[in-house]
Amino acid sequence: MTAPTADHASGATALTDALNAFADHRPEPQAVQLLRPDGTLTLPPEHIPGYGSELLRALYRDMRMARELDTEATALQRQGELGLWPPLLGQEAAQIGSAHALRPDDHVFPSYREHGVAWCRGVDPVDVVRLFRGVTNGGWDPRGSGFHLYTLVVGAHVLHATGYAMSLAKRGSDAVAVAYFGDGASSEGDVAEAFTFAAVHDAPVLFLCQNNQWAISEPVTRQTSSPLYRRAQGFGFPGVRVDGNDALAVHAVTRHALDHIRGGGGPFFVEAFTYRMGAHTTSDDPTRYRPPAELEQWRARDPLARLRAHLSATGLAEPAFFEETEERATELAHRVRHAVRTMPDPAPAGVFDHVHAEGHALVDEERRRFEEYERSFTDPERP
Amino acid sequence: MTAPTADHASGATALTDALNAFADHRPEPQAVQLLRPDGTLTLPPEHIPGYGSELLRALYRDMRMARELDTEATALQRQGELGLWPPLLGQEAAQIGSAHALRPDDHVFPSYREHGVAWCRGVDPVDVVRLFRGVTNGGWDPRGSGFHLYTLVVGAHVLHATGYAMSLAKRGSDAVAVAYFGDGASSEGDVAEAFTFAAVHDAPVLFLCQNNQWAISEPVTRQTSSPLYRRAQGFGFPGVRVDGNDALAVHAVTRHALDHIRGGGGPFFVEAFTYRMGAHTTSDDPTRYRPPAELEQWRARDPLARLRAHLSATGLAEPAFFEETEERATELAHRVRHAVRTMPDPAPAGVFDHVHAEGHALVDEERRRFEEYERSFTDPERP
Amino acid sequence: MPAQTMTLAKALNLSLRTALEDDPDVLVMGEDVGRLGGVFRVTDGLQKDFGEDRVMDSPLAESGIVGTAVGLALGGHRPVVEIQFDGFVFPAYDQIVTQLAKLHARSGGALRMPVVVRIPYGGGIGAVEHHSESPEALFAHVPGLKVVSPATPSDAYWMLGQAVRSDDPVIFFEPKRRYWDTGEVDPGATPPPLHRARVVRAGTDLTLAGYGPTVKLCREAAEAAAEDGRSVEVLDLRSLSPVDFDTVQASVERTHRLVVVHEAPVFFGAGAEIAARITTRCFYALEAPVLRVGGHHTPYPPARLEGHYLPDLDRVLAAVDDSLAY
Amino acid sequence: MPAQTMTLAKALNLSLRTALEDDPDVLVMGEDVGRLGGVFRVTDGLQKDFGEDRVMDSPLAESGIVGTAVGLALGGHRPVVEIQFDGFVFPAYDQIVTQLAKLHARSGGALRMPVVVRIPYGGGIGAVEHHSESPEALFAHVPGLKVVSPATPSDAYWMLGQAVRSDDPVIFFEPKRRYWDTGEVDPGATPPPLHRARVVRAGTDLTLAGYGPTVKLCREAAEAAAEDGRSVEVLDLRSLSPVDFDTVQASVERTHRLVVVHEAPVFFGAGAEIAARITTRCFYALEAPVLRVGGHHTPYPPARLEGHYLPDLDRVLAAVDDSLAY
Ligand SMILES: Cc1ncc(C[n+]2csc(CCOP(=O)(O)OP(=O)(O)O)c2C)c(N)n1
Ligand SMILES: Cc1ncc(C[n+]2csc(CCOP(=O)(O)OP(=O)(O)O)c2C)c(N)n1
Ligand SMILES: [Mg+2]
Ligand SMILES: [Mg+2]
Repeated sequence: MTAPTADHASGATALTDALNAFADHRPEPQAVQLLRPDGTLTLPPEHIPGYGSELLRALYRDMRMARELDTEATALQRQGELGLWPPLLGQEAAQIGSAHALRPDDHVFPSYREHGVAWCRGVDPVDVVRLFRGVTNGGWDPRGSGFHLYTLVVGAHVLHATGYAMSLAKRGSDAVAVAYFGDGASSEGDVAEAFTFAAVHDAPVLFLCQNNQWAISEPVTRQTSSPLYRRAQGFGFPGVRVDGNDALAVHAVTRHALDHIRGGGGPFFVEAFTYRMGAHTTSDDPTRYRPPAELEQWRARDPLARLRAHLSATGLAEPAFFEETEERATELAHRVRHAVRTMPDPAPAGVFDHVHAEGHALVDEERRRFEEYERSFTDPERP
Repeated sequence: MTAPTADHASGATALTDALNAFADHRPEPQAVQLLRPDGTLTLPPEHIPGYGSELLRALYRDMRMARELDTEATALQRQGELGLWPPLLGQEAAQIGSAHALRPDDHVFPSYREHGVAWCRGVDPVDVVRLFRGVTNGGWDPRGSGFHLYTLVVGAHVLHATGYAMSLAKRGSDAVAVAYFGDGASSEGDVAEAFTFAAVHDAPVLFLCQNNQWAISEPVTRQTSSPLYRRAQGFGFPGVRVDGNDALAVHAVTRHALDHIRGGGGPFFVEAFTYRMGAHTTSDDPTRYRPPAELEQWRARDPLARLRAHLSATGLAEPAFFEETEERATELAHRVRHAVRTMPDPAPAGVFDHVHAEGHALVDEERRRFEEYERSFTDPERP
Repeated sequence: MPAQTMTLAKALNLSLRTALEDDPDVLVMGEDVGRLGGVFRVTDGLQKDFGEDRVMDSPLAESGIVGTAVGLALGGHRPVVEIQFDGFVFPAYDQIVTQLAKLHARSGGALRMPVVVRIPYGGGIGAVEHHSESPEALFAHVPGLKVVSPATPSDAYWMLGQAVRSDDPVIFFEPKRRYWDTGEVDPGATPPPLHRARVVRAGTDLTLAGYGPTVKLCREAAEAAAEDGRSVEVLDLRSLSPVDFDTVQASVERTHRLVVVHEAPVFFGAGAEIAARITTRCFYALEAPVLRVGGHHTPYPPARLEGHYLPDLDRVLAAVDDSLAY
Repeated sequence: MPAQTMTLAKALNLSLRTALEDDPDVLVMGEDVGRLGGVFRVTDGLQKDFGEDRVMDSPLAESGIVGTAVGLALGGHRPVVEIQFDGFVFPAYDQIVTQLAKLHARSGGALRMPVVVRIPYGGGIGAVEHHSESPEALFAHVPGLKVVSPATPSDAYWMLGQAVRSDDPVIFFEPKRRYWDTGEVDPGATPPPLHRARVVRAGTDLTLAGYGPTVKLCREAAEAAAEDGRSVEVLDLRSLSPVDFDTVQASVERTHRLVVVHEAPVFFGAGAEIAARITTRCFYALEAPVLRVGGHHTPYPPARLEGHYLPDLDRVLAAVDDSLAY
């Protein structure tokens, strides 16, 4: 905070000068990019932290696995095996690139489309799919993976990440809480409140906004008149825009942000500028609202194609690597398909499970009645 | 919105360059000030829009009336005539300066401390006091004065102002909606959502934040790590800080903002940097949390003293002007005191008045029963 | 316009279209209501025909949607707001409860709040979390609001029109599992008052009262009970604030038994108020306690379990049996 | 610590102090809870003794307060959150209803939400709008929450301690008009379970049930009725989710009559659920319908009218008369 201005020794010469001092004339920087769509680098490799075959192959492999999971789950939904699926198609670099920069003890708070991040955090894709089959509202234990449950109320979890970060700080940990959310979510009051709490508590939280240009049918211009990364600056912490289809850049920028946060610098905002290439969910029909040309334009910026081109051109990966990756992807798809097809429905009384940790007389009574009632259908004594 | 960045022809030479392009290194401008605390001008008078005896006397007179009302209402509360009073002491310039820049057809959405603005909008101070006596939850008809009711839920009305502005724009009016709110309110999600709606709709709304440094016992550092005017810039519209104890500067900056908005420029944010010299409300004891030195520092920046010094030094007002103003103030105090002392309580069945515009069977039934019940106490037939 | 058979969703669409045509101050706003026509297509085609100025895609912020609607209403507009799903009304709850519901009273009657908040609600469509809730009791308890829910395309058409024309805020609960049900809508008919309950089917042994999504279930239960020789009267409450207790009372005075069916949790649900009040009104007429069939006191379960959560024919008939056993 | 006489506010303060001492994971957070000690001084002195890291002044954002409390709980902390006044809980309603209440179930029991939301509630203190509301029914209807309200300093002390130690979210309604009432608190005693109702005064003719601010009123009404030769039993429900129906039922089986008293609007209020369920449990025992005394179905009126809104001795006694007249 600036201290109250006292006397203005040398004032402006005109009121407009004084007002102009507040005008925000900063030029719009370009989104940070390391890999061009054609697969060439924007910087010499030695200037790119972590650059090397290990990282690049891992990024490619995990993007490929995420895309395969996405394709398979979309198909399973079409076949009626899942109630719904929100595809991540097009956002692989934003998710895999950022997730690879995290430490195992960092804690991720996803929205509902972060299947790629889930994969990197070691969450079994079958568990993710289980949620969208309608078998559970959760699906995994966040304590194991450091990957919180999906939150379907847009923006709500961004506060949870902030609170979690406050908790980490109180324990003296240098782990970071990471909130993934969308361009649409940025309009929710909860997200703004999270920025405020994070800023005034200097909480170790990374706000990772995947600006995929759409919130269902609404373009990002319905959510903001300012580039989203600037929102953070209005709350007093740094914001950066990265090419969200460039896994290498997302990785590097996320790493930079995490270093900043771990070093006690407080919250950081990364806007991954990307594109939702598919429908909002399998229930959605984007042809009703989206110009086909836009999709084409973004198809040319496909995150996988770009990294693949780079790996091939530089020889950092041989054809065998790609073949093996395809095989692994196919195995994953088979495993998920099989698991879904054989997934049992939960027990009827599951409705009553885990409403409270310590019981609740009414819930207990309702469960008893329900079990009695259920028995009455099988009970031969029933009149 | 910036278009998606395509190829980076001339990239940065290092990642840090690319990241640094996002750093916000702007210097902190000084709050706009026209009148120094000693009453001298920071600019030649001919550079100050509206400068002249008429405006300056009017500003002084209304600040004096507001302070008198405030003093009287505080006294009435101490005497048990009012349930509560939120004093405006210290914020006269922020309120009167801005209110004088408005047109009659502009529409103000106040919080609960804008007694000075109410005064300028022609709301009878007796009506304001009536609210705090507990006679009504409203007190005046906003349609007459263009001054909406007080809103006690912090921040909620900022959305109303934005919606009202959208309504004005739809009707092709060039009037402006003005939301007054505090530094504390800036943390509420509703205020952030109002910024978003205003920005994407280019709504003709002026956000006038009186940063009086405190939200009850919490200093503004508990609400933000960034100067508040910058918040607006993060949502894509201009924000300016003005010395909120300088009525002339507040007036000029507000006028500038209104011109901008009327010209179709969309929303504008003015942070009036001021100080709550009194308690939060008459229920509050600021000595529990506030360093006395801070109060002293701000006392030297008293908004009335400053303008009075200027008026006297420049001869823009004679002693007679000040005498007459004092008389008017005393008259106002008497009138308010008399009105409060003779103010009737509302009729008991007033509880049921105006719950709905078009009736509600249950409310109607409850009213009938209530009236029957009340009658039973006076009814000689009662057993 | 002649009478037509259409879906409930289409009836709502037609009603909005009529309202937009009849009154230039009427606005439609919400997430995805514009080009997409809403996730349930209730606003389909309206933006195309009435423009972006009257049919507005809102930012993703429910408090903002209702809060700006309040401001628009203060400016003389009549906003019809869509909340995308029941579970997403809560961010707007503050604006609804502390502002929308109270501004008329706060202003001593000077200000009016002709705002309709449309909420697709209820379960049974196999949806993910937060997309199947029935929060109506949370609004009916709040003075200053009116709360209604249509069960048929005809009511959907008429009641929405009446809500839009009302100068009071109306929370309009749309039974989403019935969006695709069809029925006749006759725009030339004379509709009953907005808050009047309707006897759907006459009967003598017991009264079954539902609203919104459960009216159809109650009708089916009455038909099944008829096969067992039981004459069940079915009421569609239509309005939850106010409740048309006169109609319910008249029915119970005839049948002496009442079962209320809703999807919301029973505990503190609408059935409680109806039971309490009807028991007082019909204390000597009732031959059994008012029974309630509804959701359990558990969070709405995942889709594969919702069949065990939602009232169904068996559970309603069991309650009918229980009541008749007194 | 020996038994002491203290105000209800002081008992809460002592309870928080004990909780902060006993468990380093306990946190206190909210607007003005730090140096000021809260607008009602319930947290007085706590920040001084436990530091800013454990007793935190939050930004002015209720959703943020509860939302970060959820995150803190996920991190293993046990936040006790203060909402400054009843009427300001609504911005946090979404976080409470869709997150706090559901995370344990959503996670299949893996995650726990040991969060207490303290809400000073109710009227009678001559306050301005939004400072006198009784929104307890809006929380009791929500599965996943527990809702309690103490009526005495002793209960305030014990119940808050139990709530803080509970691994479930507890909405803790503090009867603000009773903050200054005094009573004995014995930290060495053994408290009853958190959700158990209490027979405050035994009686044979009628049961009067209240909670929070109305328990004292019920006691006074019973005393007044006794002068007229009527033996009224008084229950303090203490918990609204769950309600201890067994204790209420046992009482009504003895007295055959029940009147429920609360400040919240009667319509869809706690009295409705109690009436509905007790009527079912005691159908043949009840000699009168369960009657309810509470707020009108109007927004809470300005202070000068609250005497006509709030249940008072006359209205309670009138309901007792009405019940006995059956
Ligand atoms: C509070 C809330 N309001 C509305 C919705 C319905 N909804 C689900 S996703 C969505 C759009 C989200 O857009 P964005 O934040 O950009 O994320 P994306 O879907 O693009 O990943 C909407 C409106 C919701 N889930 N929660
Ligand atoms: C939603 C809400 N939360 C809490 C309060 C209690 N409260 C009333 S005023 C206030 C502080 C407001 O501070 P600020 O916005 O800076 O305005 P100021 O009082 O300084 O004029 C608080 C916390 C409230 N009225 N509304
Ligand atoms: Mg998006
Ligand atoms: Mg302030």
